[in-house]
Amino acid sequence: MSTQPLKTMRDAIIPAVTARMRADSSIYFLTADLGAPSLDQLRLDFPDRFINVGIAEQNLINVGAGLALEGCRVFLFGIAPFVSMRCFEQVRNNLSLLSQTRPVNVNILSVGAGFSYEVSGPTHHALEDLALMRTLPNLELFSPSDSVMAGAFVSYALSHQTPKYWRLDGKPLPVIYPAGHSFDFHKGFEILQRGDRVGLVSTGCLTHGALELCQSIPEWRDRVGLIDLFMLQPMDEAALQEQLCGYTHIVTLEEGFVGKGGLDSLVNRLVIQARHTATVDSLGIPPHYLFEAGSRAFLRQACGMDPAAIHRTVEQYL
Amino acid sequence: MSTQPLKTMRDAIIPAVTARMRADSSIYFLTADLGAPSLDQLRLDFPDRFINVGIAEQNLINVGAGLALEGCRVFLFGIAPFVSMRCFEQVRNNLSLLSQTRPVNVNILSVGAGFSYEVSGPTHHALEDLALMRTLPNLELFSPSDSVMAGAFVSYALSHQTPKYWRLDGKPLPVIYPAGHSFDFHKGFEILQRGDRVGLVSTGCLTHGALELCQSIPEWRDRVGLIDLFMLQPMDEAALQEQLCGYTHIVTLEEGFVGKGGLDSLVNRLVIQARHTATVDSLGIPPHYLFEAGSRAFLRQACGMDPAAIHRTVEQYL
Amino acid sequence: MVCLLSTNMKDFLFNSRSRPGSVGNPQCEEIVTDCVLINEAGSPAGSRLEEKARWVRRETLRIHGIAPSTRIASSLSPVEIFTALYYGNLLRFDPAKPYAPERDRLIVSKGHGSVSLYPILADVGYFDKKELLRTGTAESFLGGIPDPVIPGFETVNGSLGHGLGVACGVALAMKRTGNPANVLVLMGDGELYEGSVWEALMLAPEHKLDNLLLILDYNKIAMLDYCAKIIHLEPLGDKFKAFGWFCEEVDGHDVKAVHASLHKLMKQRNGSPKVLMAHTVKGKGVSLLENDSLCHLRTLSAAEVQLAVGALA
Amino acid sequence: MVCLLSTNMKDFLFNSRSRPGSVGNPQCEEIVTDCVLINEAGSPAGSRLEEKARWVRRETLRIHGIAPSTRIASSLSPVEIFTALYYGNLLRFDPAKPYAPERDRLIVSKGHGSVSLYPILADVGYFDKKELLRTGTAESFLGGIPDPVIPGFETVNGSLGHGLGVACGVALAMKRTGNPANVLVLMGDGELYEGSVWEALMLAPEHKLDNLLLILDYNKIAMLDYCAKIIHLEPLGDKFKAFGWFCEEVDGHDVKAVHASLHKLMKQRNGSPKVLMAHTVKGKGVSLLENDSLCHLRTLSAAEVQLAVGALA
Ligand SMILES: Cc1ncc(C[n+]2csc(CCOP(=O)(O)OP(=O)(O)O)c2C)c(N)n1
Ligand SMILES: Cc1ncc(C[n+]2csc(CCOP(=O)(O)OP(=O)(O)O)c2C)c(N)n1
Ligand SMILES: [Mg+2]
Ligand SMILES: [Mg+2]
Repeated sequence: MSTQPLKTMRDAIIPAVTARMRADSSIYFLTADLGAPSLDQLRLDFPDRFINVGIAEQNLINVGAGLALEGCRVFLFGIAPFVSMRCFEQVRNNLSLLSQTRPVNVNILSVGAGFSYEVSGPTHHALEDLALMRTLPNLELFSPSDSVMAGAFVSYALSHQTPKYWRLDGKPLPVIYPAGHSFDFHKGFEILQRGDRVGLVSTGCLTHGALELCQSIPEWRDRVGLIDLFMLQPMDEAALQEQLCGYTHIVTLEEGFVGKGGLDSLVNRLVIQARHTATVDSLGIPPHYLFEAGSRAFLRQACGMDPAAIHRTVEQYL
Repeated sequence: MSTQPLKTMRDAIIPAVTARMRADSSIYFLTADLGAPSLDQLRLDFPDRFINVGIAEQNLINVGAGLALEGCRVFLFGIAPFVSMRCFEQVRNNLSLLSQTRPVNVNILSVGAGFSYEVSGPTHHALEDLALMRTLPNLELFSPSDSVMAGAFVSYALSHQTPKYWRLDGKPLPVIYPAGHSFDFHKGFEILQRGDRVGLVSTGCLTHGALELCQSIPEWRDRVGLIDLFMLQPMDEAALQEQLCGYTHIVTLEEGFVGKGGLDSLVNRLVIQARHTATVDSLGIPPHYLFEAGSRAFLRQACGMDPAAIHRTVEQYL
Repeated sequence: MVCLLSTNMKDFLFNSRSRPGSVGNPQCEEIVTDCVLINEAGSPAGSRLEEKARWVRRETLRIHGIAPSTRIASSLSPVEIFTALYYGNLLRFDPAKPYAPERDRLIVSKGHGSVSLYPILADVGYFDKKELLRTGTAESFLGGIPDPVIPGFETVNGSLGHGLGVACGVALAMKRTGNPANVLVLMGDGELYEGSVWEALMLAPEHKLDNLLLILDYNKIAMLDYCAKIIHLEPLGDKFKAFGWFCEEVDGHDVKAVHASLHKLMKQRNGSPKVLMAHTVKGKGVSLLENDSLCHLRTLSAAEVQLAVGALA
Repeated sequence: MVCLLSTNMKDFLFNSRSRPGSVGNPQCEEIVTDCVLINEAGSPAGSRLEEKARWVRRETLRIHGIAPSTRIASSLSPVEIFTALYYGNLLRFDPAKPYAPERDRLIVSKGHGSVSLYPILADVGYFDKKELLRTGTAESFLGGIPDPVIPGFETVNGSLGHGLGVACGVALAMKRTGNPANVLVLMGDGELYEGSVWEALMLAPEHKLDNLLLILDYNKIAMLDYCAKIIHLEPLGDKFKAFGWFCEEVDGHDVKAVHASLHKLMKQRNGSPKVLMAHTVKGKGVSLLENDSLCHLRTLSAAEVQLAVGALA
């Protein structure tokens, strides 16, 4: 995997959106003053439908909602903590709530999941967005693990008239899925490895580390499963529950606060609803901000969610 | 209980704050244009330390944070959905995060928990705030069930230099606790009835309905317990866990979205961490907004969380 | 079951809307049913509009009598604005096609203070007048604060400071598709305290949204006090101008003047978004409410409603 | 363990701060260590300040060489402002007592663009200059964006649009207690797009916060483009005036002029909050950065840093 070229999720998404904009004049791309090299072509080609609303996340959402009410399909581009938290009530009222009465196809491309912006300090860490967006009815919450999946979601997004939050990693990552892979966005997860004892449930970039462990430790084969959960809402809960029930030990992995409504809460609930008696260990970020300006690996280690910690957690059940 | 005079939580809090302001010039009271009859005296007596910042929830938090940095102890008054969601990133950065490095005693008096503003429509329903505030490290999350408890928290709040979110019901309610009752805000819960089979864990105004059921159904005695959880963060998790482990069936009650990071997620996590095998039923609001302008009882019924629904849920385990 | 209720509403909203004149409920008898939409060409006589405004005020008071949770003072100040728009041949609308592309979009950002639109919407045919009698009950889609489940309302209301930004998006889309219709926003003066409003005020001139008209219900009072006792808004015209808006003022209760200003501004397309500062009185027409700094929160008793209705005529 | 790390920082912050002049690291040798705080009475010679500004610029570039994630262009535009404040006998501060009640509070709202403050804070004694060499590493409290774990910084930075509101609270408290110190805020021009800023701009004049001075680093560029290509800010002076602020402009790279303006405005107490629009150039002093609309995101290579440092002298 490490020999593949690395790619950011946005660099898969933006060219796909640009291509669709050529054929479809109803597609708009708005940014709150965030750029990307792959955005240059789009800006150039569609000066009328590329709009920089300024550093104004609240208005980014509101203008996007207004465009959507006129039948436009809208992409909003911004930095994760700001497009999730600075404008939360706008997302709630003018996307999630409004879409219960009128179609609203607005896609928040939220760049910088977890510690993506590792050296910018705690204001730039996005540790709450999974939990926040999960509170919003009618909103689809997408948390891809690689650029192939992120790019594939463009088509789905354009044809589903719903508000969506795309939790995108900010860093270039290897790909997990082959080009052209067909994802089931209704089901919402992929099984990357099957096992009969410990089930890892991961979302976003952490799937890479988990997969590497699974592939490199022969003893894990057939014993440790890995589920890449990319739709946190909606998804096929029954199907996921069935998978979870195949394990006696479950370990959740998320680059977000742990025990606070994110992936782990989702899994806990499914386990409890199924009256399943598996243990559930939740790896994630303890409730504390990190001021340290270290690398992402350093920050993860500080939180007890580095590969060694995952390894330790799994091994105790083998 | 129904013969007692009803009282709102704010009408217990505001006079207590007013009294403390007389002796302590470091106490400020700010509002985002929300009033209350009990506020009139305070406004009159302390024109210098009562400040209406206008309909500007973001600035309400920021100004409060600034005052706190100068050693002031600050109360902020506003409508629940707006002081939790409109200014979420301000609460996050300038209270929760800032307080990790400097003392910040700011108290958000958030009026209108759940369906308190029942006829004002979904923009006024506060169904997310428990989940949102739980994502914030260093912040204390207080969710009282009656005005005695709410009033008692004033003293605690003034002496603890932390940011705090007070989730206050908007409606006059009977009292549960005798005047002068001493609450353990570090422990964070009260046991209102003991039982050996079904444990109700409730927060806020729903404790009233649960208590009424407990007191009026003789068969529930000694079988159904009721825990009034008023500190959702921080609290004595081990003590709560111990209580939970005393039941084979647990039922959580909250006027907030269910399965989305609120009270139920907290309880699920404790149950799973304890490897306890109790069933957990979560009553709350399904993920959908309500446009209906009915009474609170009507809205609760529509959500399957009226007394009859609680009764049904408990009875299946007796 | 929650789901079902809302689905019912949607059914109602999209399919089963009744036409005006189809009402025979005796309790409705005093509601003017002879409403004829003023014909396209002519400008309405001022006296006709004044009469309409009086009627709207009366019906609004009656609805408040039925649903005391409605914000009566806030709803009385924009009566002449709504009247001029709906009865003055200004606003293009078609109750049979509430989302017709050629309609003018009216976004009611001060949702809490627009109950006076209920009788108008019923009168011009968006829904059955019987519905008014159920305002604020569980069976009705007419809540204390209007939402887009009500035919004729475009957006989610209730939280202040959202309407103008959403309207910017709507106006932008219409500019791009060459749709000549107007986008109007009704906003409260206290709402100007919200920073989100200023983000939208900055954006609109940059994109030359001259199809956008902001109508300010400048009644000088927010919720807890006079605006001037909270934070002075003046010199407000200078603020709008410095932000690049074309700004005009009008006596918001002189329905003829309001009509003339709206008529002129809706037509005006010279590259700038437009704001009409309509000087109004909160609680207009009800002496119990006018000039009371706390009128926002006042609920009139049945007897007071009766009295107020009598005093109008 | 997370907890421990931060506790360590706090320990450092509150207890173990080292004094200026205690540095002997050879890699630091070019850092001017003969800094003498200008004495209370005298006004500093302009040439002295210019020299200091050049030094700050050089050290800032060097730090950028060590920590390429720092925002160099943003940090170069306010160099003269920081220089005048810290070396021009304007700002009252005491590195030994970072929270002394009598200090002037400087709130750096454009946190991302204030790395140029690091060498100054070290130089005047807030922390050991050795620390500068570890900027942006896990062991250091000097991050890519400063936070209040750094001695000398007051608030959480990194998210735009927060500083002025917090400063209003600080200024308000100081008014009430009769504390005569100043509250200063450094803000970016692109930051003005945030609605939260306008909420604070409205509040300050109402409470006559004439102890509050907003310094605008008016470098005409935000992140992705020139402000004038995003949303025009002009006529910006009119905006401030319409909001009730006393407004003055200055060439933000003429350190003598900046000093004079700051000196005057910090003293001025006539009931109005004050704003100094400092016209600056983003990336000032580095030709690779100046006039590049995307300079915000540019990282200079080691060679480019070398070149730029050379070109300064
Ligand atoms: C975001 C938000 N904050 C607070 C409120 C509570 N609130 C409802 S109406 C009102 C006063 C509105 O004043 P103004 O905008 O002047 O409207 P008016 O009723 O005077 O027309 C307030 C504070 C709200 N609805 N939304
Ligand atoms: C709330 C928020 N939104 C977006 C960003 C990302 N961001 C960081 S700096 C910047 C541009 C700032 O421009 P300006 O205020 O003019 O500062 P300058 O660097 O030019 O001094 C942006 C958009 C942020 N830090 N905070
Ligand atoms: Mg008003
Ligand atoms: Mg700038």
